[in-house]
Amino acid sequence: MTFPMTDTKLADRSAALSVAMPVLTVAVVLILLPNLFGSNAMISTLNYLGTMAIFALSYNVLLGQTGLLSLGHGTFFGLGGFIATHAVLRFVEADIAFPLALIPLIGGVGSFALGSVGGWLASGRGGMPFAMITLGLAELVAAAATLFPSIYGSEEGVSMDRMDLGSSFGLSYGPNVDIYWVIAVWFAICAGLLFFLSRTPLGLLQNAVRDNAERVEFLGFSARRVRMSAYAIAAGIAGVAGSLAALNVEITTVHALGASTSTLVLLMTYIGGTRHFFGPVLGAIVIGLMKIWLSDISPAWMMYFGLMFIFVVMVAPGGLAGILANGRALVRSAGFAPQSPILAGIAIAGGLSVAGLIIVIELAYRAGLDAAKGAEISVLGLPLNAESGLSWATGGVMLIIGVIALRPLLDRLDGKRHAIAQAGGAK
Amino acid sequence: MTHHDQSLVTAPLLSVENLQAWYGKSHILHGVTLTVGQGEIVSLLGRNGAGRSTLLKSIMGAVTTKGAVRLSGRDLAGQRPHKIAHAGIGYVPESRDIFPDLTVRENLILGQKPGGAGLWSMEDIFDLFPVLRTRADTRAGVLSGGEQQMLTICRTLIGDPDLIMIDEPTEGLAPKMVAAVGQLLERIAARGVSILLVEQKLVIALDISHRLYVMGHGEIVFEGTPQALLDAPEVRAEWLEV
Amino acid sequence: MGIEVVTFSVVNSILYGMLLFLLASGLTLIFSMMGVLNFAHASFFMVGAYFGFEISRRVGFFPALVLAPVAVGLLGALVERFGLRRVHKFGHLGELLFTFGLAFVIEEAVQMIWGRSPQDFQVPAALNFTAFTLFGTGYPAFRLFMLVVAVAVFAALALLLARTRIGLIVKASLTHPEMVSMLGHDVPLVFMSVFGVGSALAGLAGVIAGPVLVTQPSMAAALGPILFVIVVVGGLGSLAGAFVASLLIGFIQTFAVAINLKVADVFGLIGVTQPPAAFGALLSDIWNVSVAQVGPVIPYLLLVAMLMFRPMGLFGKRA
Amino acid sequence: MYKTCVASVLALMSAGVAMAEDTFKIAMIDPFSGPAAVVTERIEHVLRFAVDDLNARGGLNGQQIEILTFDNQMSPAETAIQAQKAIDAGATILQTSVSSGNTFALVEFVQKYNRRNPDHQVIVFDGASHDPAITGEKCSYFSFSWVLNAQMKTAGLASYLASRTDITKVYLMNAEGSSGTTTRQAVIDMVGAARPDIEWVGDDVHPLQKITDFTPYIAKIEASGAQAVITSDWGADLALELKAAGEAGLDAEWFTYFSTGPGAPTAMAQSGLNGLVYSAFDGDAGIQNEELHAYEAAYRAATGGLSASAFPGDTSAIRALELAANAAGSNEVDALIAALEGVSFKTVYGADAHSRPDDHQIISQMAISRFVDVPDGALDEEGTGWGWENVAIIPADVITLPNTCEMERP
Amino acid sequence: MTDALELRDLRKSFGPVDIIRGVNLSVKKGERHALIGPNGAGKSTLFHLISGRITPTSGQILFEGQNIAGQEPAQIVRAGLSRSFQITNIFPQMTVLENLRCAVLWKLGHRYTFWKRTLGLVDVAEDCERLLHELGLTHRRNDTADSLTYPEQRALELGLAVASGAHTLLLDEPMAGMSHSETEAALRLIMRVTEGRTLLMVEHDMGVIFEMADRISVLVYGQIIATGTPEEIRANPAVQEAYLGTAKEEAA
Repeated sequence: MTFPMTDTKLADRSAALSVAMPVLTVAVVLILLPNLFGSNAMISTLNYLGTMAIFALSYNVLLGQTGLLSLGHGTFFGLGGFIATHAVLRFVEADIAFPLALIPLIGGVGSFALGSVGGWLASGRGGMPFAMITLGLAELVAAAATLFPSIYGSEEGVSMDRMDLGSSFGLSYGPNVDIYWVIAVWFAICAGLLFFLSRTPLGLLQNAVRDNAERVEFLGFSARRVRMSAYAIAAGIAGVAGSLAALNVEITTVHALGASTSTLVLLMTYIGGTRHFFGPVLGAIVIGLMKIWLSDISPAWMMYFGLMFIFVVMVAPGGLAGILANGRALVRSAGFAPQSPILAGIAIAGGLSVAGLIIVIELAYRAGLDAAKGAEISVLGLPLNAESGLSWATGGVMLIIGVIALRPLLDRLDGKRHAIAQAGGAK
Repeated sequence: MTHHDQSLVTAPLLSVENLQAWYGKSHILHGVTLTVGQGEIVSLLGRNGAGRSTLLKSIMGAVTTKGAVRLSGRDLAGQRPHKIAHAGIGYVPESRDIFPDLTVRENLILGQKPGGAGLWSMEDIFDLFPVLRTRADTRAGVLSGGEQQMLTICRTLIGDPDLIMIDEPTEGLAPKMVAAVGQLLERIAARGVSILLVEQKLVIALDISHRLYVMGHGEIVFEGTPQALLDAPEVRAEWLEV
Repeated sequence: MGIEVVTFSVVNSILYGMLLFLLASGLTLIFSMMGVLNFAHASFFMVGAYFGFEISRRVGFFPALVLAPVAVGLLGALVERFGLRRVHKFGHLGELLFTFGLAFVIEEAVQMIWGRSPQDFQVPAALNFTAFTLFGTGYPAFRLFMLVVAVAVFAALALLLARTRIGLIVKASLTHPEMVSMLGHDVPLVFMSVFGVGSALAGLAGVIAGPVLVTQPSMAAALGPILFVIVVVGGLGSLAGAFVASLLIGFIQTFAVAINLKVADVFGLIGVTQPPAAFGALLSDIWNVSVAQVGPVIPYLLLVAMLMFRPMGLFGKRA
Repeated sequence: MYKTCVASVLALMSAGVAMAEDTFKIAMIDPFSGPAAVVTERIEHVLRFAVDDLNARGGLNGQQIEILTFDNQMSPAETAIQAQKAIDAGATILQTSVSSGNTFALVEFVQKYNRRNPDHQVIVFDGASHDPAITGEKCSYFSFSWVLNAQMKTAGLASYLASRTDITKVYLMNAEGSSGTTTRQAVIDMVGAARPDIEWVGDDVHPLQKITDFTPYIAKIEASGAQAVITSDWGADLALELKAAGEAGLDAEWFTYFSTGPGAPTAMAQSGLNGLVYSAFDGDAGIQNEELHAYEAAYRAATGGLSASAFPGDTSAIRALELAANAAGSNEVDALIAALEGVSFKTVYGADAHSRPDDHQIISQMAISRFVDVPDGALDEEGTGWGWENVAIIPADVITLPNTCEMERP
Repeated sequence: MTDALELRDLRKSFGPVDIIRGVNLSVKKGERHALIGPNGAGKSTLFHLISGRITPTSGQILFEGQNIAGQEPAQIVRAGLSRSFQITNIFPQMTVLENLRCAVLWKLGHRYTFWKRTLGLVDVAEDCERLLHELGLTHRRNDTADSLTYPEQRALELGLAVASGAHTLLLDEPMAGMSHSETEAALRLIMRVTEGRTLLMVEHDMGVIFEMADRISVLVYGQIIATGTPEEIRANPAVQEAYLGTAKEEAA
């Protein structure tokens, strides 16, 4: 009997390949992006998305990888930002030539250290107690921050000029695109580190704690230490993200470590999908773009966040990444062709109900909150009027027809899939 | 001890047909078929892990199942537990899930169906088991094991079931109490309530049952009268004895 | 601190604590029954205030006091039936996330309908007088009314749970839901009702607090976290614990304000009047911190300490 | 996965919003969501009313003005992000009004931006945030403040209180944060200097916008025997404490800086604090002011009942901008700044005002008014039937303080 | 030679209820020792006490001479005593291979390593392959644990206990819920993978017990009422009474 070691090596090689491909893709995309989108606004959007992507990835070490719901992850984003800002200010004051691009290292290490302390406090148990204790710690830090204006600034925060540290690595750090490169490199480093982590014994144990913390104890490990490590690592990477945000906007305020930051990262990560490594990145991009652009177009953007989040929680716990992955698997599967008419029907019905919902929500905002802007409004290209029954009926009917049509279509899809599975089984 | 005449048992009150059950992904019941007649005491024997408790829970609708469960001809499979309870099946679990923080009386009140007294009033219950009357207003949690067992049976009984399923009522009881439980069951059956009893103590089962089933590995491996089981030592050795 | 301040602080602590309890009672009821830490609870409170406002300006405050909680309760029941119950299969994390998203949506919906400005929700004329005067300060009758309602709710809840058949079913479902359903009680219906009643309690708190605090979209976010502190400190699921913790938080927050003390004063006692310059700005920050400023921090310190050292809370039985 | 990520980015990015190219763009960077959005809403109305009027008269040197709105979510950091977006959308003037913190962030951002992009500079307008540092230590050549700052208003308050010798016991009530602490210090310094006999019977610094029940504070004020409270609180804090005061029947007088803001009039009217709340404000918003009355009537007719006078800075900004553009004959940034320095105009209250060239601070008279139950048909606030009654006009020279700005000029 | 495991007057009560009422038991090194008893006798509680899941009220648990009573489960496992669970307790969303990897990490000294890739650890790979083979799960290596059949899950459950390298194993009803043929296979598997180790196991299938156990202890009502060879136990009237009720002879 020979042990099939070759299997492992083969798996290894294909794993290496499947690692190399994404790495290359990510690198190429990161290099291409600023060249494709040269405008300053695009670059600053990319910068924002980049920091949020790192932040969301860090959060997923807790939520996805270790199964821990933290309600206070924003704390470390904010603390990282403050550490970085103060580091820059101190270096400038002391006239030390520290390369600006390496400042996130300081923010990251600082947050990691603070995260280790917080992790020690919070990691006794998982689940609800963990969520509550992280909420408590976050509120504690946020409430205490106002007591120390010399560290946290007052409501105006602490600001700095990133150019004061001078040039390094051939970058002056004046133009936003210089910061883009810093963020891109740090994104690559953080994503790489976290990806590597997920492939190490510690990463494996974090998964094990997520799946069954008690059993981990009966294998000789301390679940608390595993949680603590996840908490500290997540805190450290969040600190890097916070530092980058500080370099990007050159100002850090107590808002950064408040509840809204913690909520945002939870939304991004969960909507993106916690079970795929790059799911949180997808979430950060989608939510980030919604936050930046949708807020200009619609007053209801927060409402859409909330509804999207509830949709994901109720219907698609795999998040957007899960939906995409399932979709891809479906398209590649043999059963796709016979299902496709029903799927198309579902897409139409779903699209109709979403469009109807959007119309109703936009009309409702225009009738209520934004009544002063006048009743006329254009939604999805349709000229509507918040005072016209016809407009409301349009949205309402679309929504109702869509929802009514969905039910039998979904049933038929189930039936079809069942039939396909049985036919497959018969073969 | 008189054994009732089999012929008295007409169309079955409860009939279970080819019942399969799963816990998560593990298949526990592999197609169980059995019947319980009106006023009949039927015992379900077998070693731990044979699937007897799962069978009771499946009938009660607490486990995902496939197959048919009929009470007086009415199909109950797939119904939620409280519907099945309303239909007339009572269940006394092995774990003796009394509500320890409530008083004895409160425990019994919870067993009553809303509106209308049935076959059993509170007084009937107290008559049946006088200790409960004396301890009516004490916390159920402080009762002895035997008293708790009585209470669980009475709590289900007061809900007026046509069929009562009892899981190992004599478990962990002192020998004196074991006998008392046996008598109680017979008195219940005497009022026309059918009993499906899961029991490990062969003696009790042989003593009070009209018919017996033996389960092993999620299937019925023997069906017959107590005498038939006494006449089948190989069944006892294979499926029951130590 | 003068005797007036102490007297007033005690009265205010109790009042504030009672308002918190009105809110926390529903939350703790829901948690103890369903294990759901309802992040949308404060949102139901807010919806209660808005419903109360709308109803009271049409048919008066006292009908609103009844109708608004009922409406909020129905809303809660619907949320349980069509939302929470469906995410139950994803475990408590899924339920928590659901309520989290719900809180988000409710806040937006409230803004969508009523706008962002505070609503002009007034104390009803019948209760708009001074109940009594103490040390020259009038005590508004409405606050007294709040106290009465809170105590009445506590008593009614305690009575309902302890003395009625429904209370027995609820209490038994808490520990043995399977057994209760096997005795013929529709436990999912019980859960739905409990969620509805819990939401209705929040709605009631909203109607009562609406005129006193300001009825505005941020009123949920302002009270949310402190509710969790109460529920955790009191002992998850313990009504009595929530009662005591509400009072405790009421006292902490009120007395922190009442105590005129700064860190500098403490140092002043030992003869240090200026912060040693060597320690820089941070120390001068600490120097200027007053007890009133620390007040909001204390509940969270309590929360963290409680979770670490006594996870079952003051009165809880289970960790 | 990556492909899909990238694809979604590309798709969304290409869907960028097209902007009209030929307008003069003013970007409002303010909280359009969250609790402070209610203030922004009011300001937006005021600004749009002023701009519509100007556009109707031909615009700025013939160019129509377009208002762009950007939600900074009440966060200074987000302000910087939105400022970049505003600039890329072609905005020439970035205006922020709500919260000094955001204004600081915007000024700093524009300072850096203009330094790094000398070919494409922009101007900051501060429409309502009143921290003296905006035109003091943090002043900028590129930024103009169109409201009186806290120090000026405090000077005015001090001058009024000098005549109120009946008040000797005063309680200080301020929130944490720079706005509260600087105002508190200014009050202690200036009012203290004007009225050395005043005893500070209380001095609370409370958490900002976190307190839901101010009754304990009111009890303290009552117990302290204060005859007056001076507070720089705003928004919910102010509304809640006035409500609590009304409920407790506290008969102390309130001297406030922000009681014209949204919610406060409603709270005051509800609490029945008739004539007890004073406002130290940029102008005479009182019922006696005829000039304002005409303006308000037109405004309220157009926007549905709310008052414009609560936010005079935004109207001042547009008026000054119009005059400056006319004077410069150009809408270019350099020319506009040069013309804005020292520009003279009239505020909505009909008072003369000018922008001081040294620090770009508006200089105008101010008023102390109190909130009373006004006769039917008079100017009321928030539909309460209550409105402002002027008790004192403080001339501009009384509140003009020495310049502390060391402005870097290009 | 000391016993592998010795319990001295071990007691556990939950509130007023005594569950374990003074258990004395010794398991010799290398012995296969079965623990039987009716439901509710406290067998699982006893296992929980030994493995550190709950702490005893009083008494001693000597593992190779050291008192381990009150220690954390992880400490006990590191000392060389590991267990399996009656209700399958594996990592449901991880693959079989990952399950086993977790289990061998501590033994091989990799512990909380975060600087090496798991796939690069040759010793882990070899050990897991060996275990997969022994457990008969090689073809299922990349399937998630929750997709396994019940007997496969039980095999993995056993595998996790064995993989930790402990030389004393507590197996709690390893065959619970299996069909007859499955039980046979499981028994052979257990015999194979526990070769040379000390074994204390709870089991209900008497066929299994008599086939494999060197000695049997009977736990009734929180106390050990008998210990002996299978034959001794079979002949013990007290045991028969505990199991089948009073006076079996009379009924027969």
